[in-house]
Amino acid sequence: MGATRKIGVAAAMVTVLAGGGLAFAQAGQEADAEAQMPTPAASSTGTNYGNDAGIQPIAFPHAIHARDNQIDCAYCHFSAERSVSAGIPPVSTCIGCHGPGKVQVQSEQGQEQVAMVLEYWNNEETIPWVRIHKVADHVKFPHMRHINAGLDCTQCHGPVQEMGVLQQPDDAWGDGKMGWCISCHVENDASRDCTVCHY
Amino acid sequence: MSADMSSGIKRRDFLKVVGVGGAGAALTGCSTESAEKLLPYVVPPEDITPGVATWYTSTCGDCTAGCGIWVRTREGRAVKVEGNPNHPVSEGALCQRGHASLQHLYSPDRFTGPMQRVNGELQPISWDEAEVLLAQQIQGAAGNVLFIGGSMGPTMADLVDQFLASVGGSRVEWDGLAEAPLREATRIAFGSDVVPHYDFESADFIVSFGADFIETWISPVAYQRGFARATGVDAEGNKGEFVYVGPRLNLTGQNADEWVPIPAGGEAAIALGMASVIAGRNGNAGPYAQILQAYSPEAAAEATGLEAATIRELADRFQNSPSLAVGPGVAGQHRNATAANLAIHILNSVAGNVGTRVRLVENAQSAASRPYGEVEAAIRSMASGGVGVVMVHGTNPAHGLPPAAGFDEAFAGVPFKVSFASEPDETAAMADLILPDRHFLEAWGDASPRPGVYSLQQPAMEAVPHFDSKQTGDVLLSVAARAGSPVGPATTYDHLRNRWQALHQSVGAAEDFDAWWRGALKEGVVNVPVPATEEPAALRQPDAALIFDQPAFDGDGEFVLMVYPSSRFGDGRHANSAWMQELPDPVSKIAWHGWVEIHPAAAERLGVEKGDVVSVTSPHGSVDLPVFTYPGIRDDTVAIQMGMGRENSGRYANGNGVNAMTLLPAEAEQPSGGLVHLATRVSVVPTGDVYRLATIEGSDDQSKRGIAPAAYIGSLGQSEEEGYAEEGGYEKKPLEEMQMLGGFGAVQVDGKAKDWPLPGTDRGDYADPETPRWAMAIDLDKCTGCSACIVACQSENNVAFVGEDQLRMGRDLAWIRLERYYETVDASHAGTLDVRHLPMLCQHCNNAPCEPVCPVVAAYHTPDGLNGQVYNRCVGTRYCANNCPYKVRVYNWYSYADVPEPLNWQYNPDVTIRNTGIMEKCSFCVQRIREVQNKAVVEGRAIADGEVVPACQQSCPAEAIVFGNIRDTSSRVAELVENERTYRVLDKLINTQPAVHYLKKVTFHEAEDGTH
Amino acid sequence: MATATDANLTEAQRRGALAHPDVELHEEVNRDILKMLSAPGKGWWFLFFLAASGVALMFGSWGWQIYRGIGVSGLSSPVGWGAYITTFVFWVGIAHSGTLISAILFLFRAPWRQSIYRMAEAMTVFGVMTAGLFPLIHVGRVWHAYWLIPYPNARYLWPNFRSPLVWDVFAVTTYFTVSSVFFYLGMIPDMAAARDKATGFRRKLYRFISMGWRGTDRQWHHFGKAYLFLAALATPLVLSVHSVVSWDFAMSIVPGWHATVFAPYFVAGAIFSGVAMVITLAVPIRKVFGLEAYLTTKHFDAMAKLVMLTSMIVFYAYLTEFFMAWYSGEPPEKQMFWNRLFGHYWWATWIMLLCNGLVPMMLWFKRVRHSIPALFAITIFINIGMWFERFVIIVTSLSHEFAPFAWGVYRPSLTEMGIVIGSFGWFSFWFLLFIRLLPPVAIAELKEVIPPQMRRKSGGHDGHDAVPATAPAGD
Amino acid sequence: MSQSGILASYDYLDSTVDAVEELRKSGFDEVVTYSSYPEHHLEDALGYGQSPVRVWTLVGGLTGTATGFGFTAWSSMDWPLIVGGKPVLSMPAYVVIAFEMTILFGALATVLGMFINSRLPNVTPAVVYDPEFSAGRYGVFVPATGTDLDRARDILRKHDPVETREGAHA
Repeated sequence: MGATRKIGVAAAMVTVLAGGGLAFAQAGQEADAEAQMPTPAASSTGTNYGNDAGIQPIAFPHAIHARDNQIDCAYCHFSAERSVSAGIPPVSTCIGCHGPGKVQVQSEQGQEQVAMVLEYWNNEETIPWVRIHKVADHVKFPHMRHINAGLDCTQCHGPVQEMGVLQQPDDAWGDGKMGWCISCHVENDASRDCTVCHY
Repeated sequence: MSADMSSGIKRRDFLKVVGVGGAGAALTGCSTESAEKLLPYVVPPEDITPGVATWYTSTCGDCTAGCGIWVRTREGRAVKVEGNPNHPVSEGALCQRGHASLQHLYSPDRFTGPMQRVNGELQPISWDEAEVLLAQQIQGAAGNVLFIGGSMGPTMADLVDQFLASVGGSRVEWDGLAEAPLREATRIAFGSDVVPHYDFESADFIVSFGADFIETWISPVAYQRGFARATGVDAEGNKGEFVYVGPRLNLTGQNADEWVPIPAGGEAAIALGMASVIAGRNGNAGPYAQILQAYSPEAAAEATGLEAATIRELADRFQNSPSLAVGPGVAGQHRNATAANLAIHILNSVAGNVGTRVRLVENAQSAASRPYGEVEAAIRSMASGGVGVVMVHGTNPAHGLPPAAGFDEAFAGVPFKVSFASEPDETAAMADLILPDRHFLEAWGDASPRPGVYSLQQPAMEAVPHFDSKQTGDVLLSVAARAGSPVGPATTYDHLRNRWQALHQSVGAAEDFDAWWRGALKEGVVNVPVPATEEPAALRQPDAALIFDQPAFDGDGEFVLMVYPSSRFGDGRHANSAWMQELPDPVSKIAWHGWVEIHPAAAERLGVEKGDVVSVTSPHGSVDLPVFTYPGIRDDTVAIQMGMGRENSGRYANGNGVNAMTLLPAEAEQPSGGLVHLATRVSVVPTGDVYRLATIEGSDDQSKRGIAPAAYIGSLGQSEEEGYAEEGGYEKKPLEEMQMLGGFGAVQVDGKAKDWPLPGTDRGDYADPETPRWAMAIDLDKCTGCSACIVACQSENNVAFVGEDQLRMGRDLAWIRLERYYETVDASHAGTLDVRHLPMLCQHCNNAPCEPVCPVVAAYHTPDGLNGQVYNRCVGTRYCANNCPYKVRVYNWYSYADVPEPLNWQYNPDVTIRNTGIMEKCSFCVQRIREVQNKAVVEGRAIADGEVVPACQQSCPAEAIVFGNIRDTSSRVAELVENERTYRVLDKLINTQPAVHYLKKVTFHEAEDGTH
Repeated sequence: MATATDANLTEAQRRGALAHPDVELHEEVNRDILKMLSAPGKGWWFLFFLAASGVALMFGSWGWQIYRGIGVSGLSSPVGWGAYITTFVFWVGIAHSGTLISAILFLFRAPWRQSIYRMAEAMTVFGVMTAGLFPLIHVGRVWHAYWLIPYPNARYLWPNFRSPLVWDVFAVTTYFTVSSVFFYLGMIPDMAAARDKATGFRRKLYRFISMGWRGTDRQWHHFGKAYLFLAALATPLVLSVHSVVSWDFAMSIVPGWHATVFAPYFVAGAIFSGVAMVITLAVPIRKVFGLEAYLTTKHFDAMAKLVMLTSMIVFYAYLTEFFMAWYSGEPPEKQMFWNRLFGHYWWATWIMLLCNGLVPMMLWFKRVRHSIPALFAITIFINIGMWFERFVIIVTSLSHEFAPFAWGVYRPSLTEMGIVIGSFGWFSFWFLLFIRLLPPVAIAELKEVIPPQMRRKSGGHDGHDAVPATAPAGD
Repeated sequence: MSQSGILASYDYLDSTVDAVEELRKSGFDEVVTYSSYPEHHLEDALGYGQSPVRVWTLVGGLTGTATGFGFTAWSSMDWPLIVGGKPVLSMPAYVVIAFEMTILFGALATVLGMFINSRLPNVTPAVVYDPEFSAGRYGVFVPATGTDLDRARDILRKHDPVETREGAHA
């Protein structure tokens, strides 16, 4: 397809530009994060708690859970296989492992974070996670269809298992815009009918 | 520019309470910048999966019909109400008021918490303080407590009675739709003090003496379904007949095959005249034989101005088929209403319908039927200072009673006045203490709508957090305890369980109570078998003096005034609902404002036209209203709808129309004690003002276009060619001639709709036979025009309301427009009647004129045959709407979806909310199609026929709508498309090839097909 | 004094001499025309202030509409197109006279075009500039209007080339581009002339615009060819543009729109309204700038005859529409046209019929054609009538379509009227700037038809002699 | 590229034509004339043939046609969507686009061709240019040096010029 090539060139240019911008923005954010969140630096295992942990109430390290401990995504994001929504784990899921007398976290930073989770649990409060991955409201993304088609979570969400605090993958991975969705749909011969996603 | 639209949906506030996911999908840009919070549960409820709807059964509390409902909740919010398919009353359907109950649940006008009136101003107080205060007042009142309630479920009524027994007081019931004369007549005739239950389905000949069983009468959903099954033409071409006898055609009357326009109050004479003919043959009149001799058809003819032969002929037909007579309902409650009801009972009895189609088992219908007489006594008691504390719950007598009743003055004089209203109303405006009740979707309760049906009402969601409400039952129990006279259970829930434990024992269920209870909650209803037929009750000697003659009317005006219940507001209780206000009245097609119905001939006499404001004056009051000229009313009668003219209600109700009750005397009919509604004459004087009515009606004339043609019953089953020739009038027209010249592609217009090739298949488009082809069939012989589908659609598809000013400009957003055309309606002669109702929705044309004109392909055809509308691609040129011959595309002239919090909680998260400048229209509920498809794919199976049900079909009480895959030859819709009555609107003229097929209405007379 | 009987004059010059009997010298032309570019008087400033107020009104109203939503217009269902599209078509129609006069009359060598064509072309450019705003004003989400333009995007989305609106985008932008180029091209020599007379800022401006035009033989040679080919291209274009605009309607199925007669009908209407507008504008300009020598009765007479001819074509199209509706036998068509004449908007229809059909018939009389005030009055009526023609076509048809239950009426709102009235200010704003900054009469082309100065007088009479192509130098 | 030579300005057309013709007879082929309007007598005297601008017009127009059809057809097939039951490739509808593109490309190419052929824009200030050329005078420039210059001067002066000037022409 001619457009693919054209857009590929355009995308490459945009990527170069965006890459620079992103680096710049990241640097700024890092400074912000330091100002807001005194706690996490790098854990003893070398896992980064994330350079923008500041926006999340808890610096949840996906890398430790998904990579180091090989926990399946769907263990916590429990409804991805049967619902349009993947589901954000309830606090009880965290407590299932990190509750008193259960898995002990080694690092000091980690212990601090777990203590915060326990505080939410004891106060019967929900953790106000900040949404990172979001399609526009006029787009319907049924998770179950994509899981059912054999897609890996990382194909859209990026290498989450390498991340500390969740962040969007850079635009080289995918910008989350419509062209990106379409490219994948075309490649996989999935429907390009508009009302598959927009209604 | 579009980012502001999401501000109407405050996800965060909501998610704090219940969970995760979108509380509504707004059409925002692709920004991920906003720091949106995801708030998971602390502990997830077992039955909630994010993104998947959870359904709860309950019972609709909006009227006394007791329809079983399913409440669809998403992440803990109730977003839609549907009929419970397993419930014998609703059988899956629901009326427009039931759908709109969500508008009251999320009404922004609800009281935010308990309030006390201090120096005339309402001040918030805590529940504790409020209960203590009430307890003190009750102790001080020394047993002089008055509880004015609406019609309540059995458990609630029992709880209130226990409370009053404990603290010392009495209860009266006021319901503006009370059928007291019917109940009294039933007692007199058969000795059963009940409102009977009517079985329409098994009748072949139905006579209504004014009963509006499609809009409001007793149990409209069940009766409408029964009616549609009885009178819809079946596969063998059999069709039940329906004759309407009365001075004004309500929606029920518009669905009649024949209209006998008798003067107001003449129904007893006709019923007795018919009964006398039948009794003269079979001698079934029992103790009424003498009376029937006096009321011969000739006498009835003389009294009503009809021909005696007409009455005899009606009697013949009534006797010769399984028949049913009903009426006259609230609108017909005149000074001899008990007698009129008794006359109809006599007619049913002599024709042998009692015990079969008229059922008199104890507690036959839960319909409100307490007499106004009791309220009258309570008012006297309040006025005389005999009441220390008055509590008002579930009713609004300050608006619903005629001013002459003196309720306001008497109520104001009571030392301590409590209102349990959850939304402001005229009675609460006078109360000292307001203890807002829960909405029924947040509360426990039950109903027993008819023999053997026990229906549970359970909270479908946590109480809406904006409002600090408490279920009145709980308040009463708590207050009783604080007042030192506790009643047994601690909560309403306990009380309900206790009572149901007794039911559990009486039905002799095999399981233990807890299991049975859980099952009942899951099903929503417990059915106890009752005998299919009962021993026909014999007519008893009347124990009251009754006059069957025409009643007296006050005053000497030119017109008799009918005050009839509204199919949108009931007696006014549903008025503060933008959905109900915006829904065009099924008869007048007017929204928001009130009107007075006048026959065109009378209007000509008065020199007024539609929209001219007239002053309607009775001896009891006077109101100014714009005229709606209506050929379906006698020219000596005018009619005004109840339920409007609210002054102290919420923002949507206040100031719309006038309160018709102000024209009525405060008089109890004897012997039933029911409030008279049809009791006064009025004079009508033009004021010279003009009011621009908000109406969706352009023209009531089909203008020779054959939009809603009809088929004569005698022509059914004849050759197909003939059947087709009758339709339209466009056959063998230029289109085909041009095709013969080779000017068009292989589009075939002749023959059956289903044989027409799908456009594009010859070119290889839509080639995959596995891809479904969605289509719809609407049986106009069943459709009654009740408009429930419109509100169901509004609820499902986040269709916004626009308000009166916008609607007046023609900017209503409803995706379904119920068109109403007159073919033959003429009050000057009795006989054939032909009103056509046609739900007009997007026809999903295969050759859609709207699609090619869109410059950005926002309108296009999906592979599964839908006319897709991609909101986010729409630029708003409105070209598609111009080019839509059906005018079903509606446009967001403003951001109508920005509604006051928490009305936005109702939004369906599966449907994008449309911003300003976007065209929208019926999507065939594509979100439901996709949901089923997603499910089927994940489960690795095909979609079954009937699995995809759009909201309109789901809601339709008349079962007129069928949706499905037309490519699947065994599907119901494919079968219906084969029907000889099937046609497609305007298709022959403009070759649009719609996916919506209509089945012609069937008439008993040679029908005007609307094309000449 | 040149006379038309001079045997040695070219045909064009002979006709030109007839058209401008009072213009003798080429220098006079320069002087008279460039005089118009001098410092404006009070009257101009007053008009300019009025026009600028109109611009403010238009953009203020539009801004309000964007802020609040398209709902501030009176548009509704079923009449989703109203005053905006009416005004769009009106201005596109106005825009037709310019290219018509400059291109078609150029090809036909009409002798009276030179004095007016520059003004008419300016009208075209500003007319399209005004018209082009209206689709933008009209759409509900103007911030997405660029989606109608095919530009490469990451979503792989293209406009729908089957939609007449996309045709319209192409036709109108092409028309704007080509007519601007045509306008500009013809102006280059005149800008050079202005440059050579101007000082200061204006000199810089004109130098920039004239791009170093010297008037060499080579330049004139290619200029002439290019102008001819542009005229040849612009001629089908001008016919196509209003045809495409008419197809916005004719390609739909709306009764009252769906008619094959629409393309010629609209083109004739556009010429009709355009020429009328030229007259409306030329009358005051002639008066104010004293151009009686250049805009003579002959010019007005010729234009009036064109107006009369197109008026009859347009009126014939009206009758055709009514006849076809009746002849079709289709109830929706028949009733729509009945409604047009006697329904809710009967007054608009009758304004249209009177102004466009009846009033121009006065032009049969030579006295009327030669009376400048009468022409001015008649063309004002025509302008009004042609606005209402589009209003009638659009609004009456939409208000009375296929579904009787959805019939409705439309009342323009104040905001809408503000924009429509403001658009006249917007047009006048540019036009007033134009007559002060650019030569409103084509200098070079006028000279072409004014006999050149000759050294050798032809014997005896007071005229110029021919140039004997091979004559030896004498004197 | 500037040439030096001699410029004469005349008030009368016949004098100018005479001068040009005499110059050409005398072997001056590169005579440049100035006038304030397209004067075909001068063009005739200089002996011009067909302008190559017409080729530009043709090529531009054909390119436009091809672009119009090609682009519409390609973009329809790129994401085939069915509208109104019409074929995805609805060529009749694309005729309009192709036509408009033909005109647009043709017109722009014509102007471009004219600019290139006329050596426009020409921003080098000309020494030998008289502002009166744009008002009504005619000019004749002869590029010449040395004895040629003298010859040319003689011929030009013979025809009664308003003035003659020597200098460079851009």
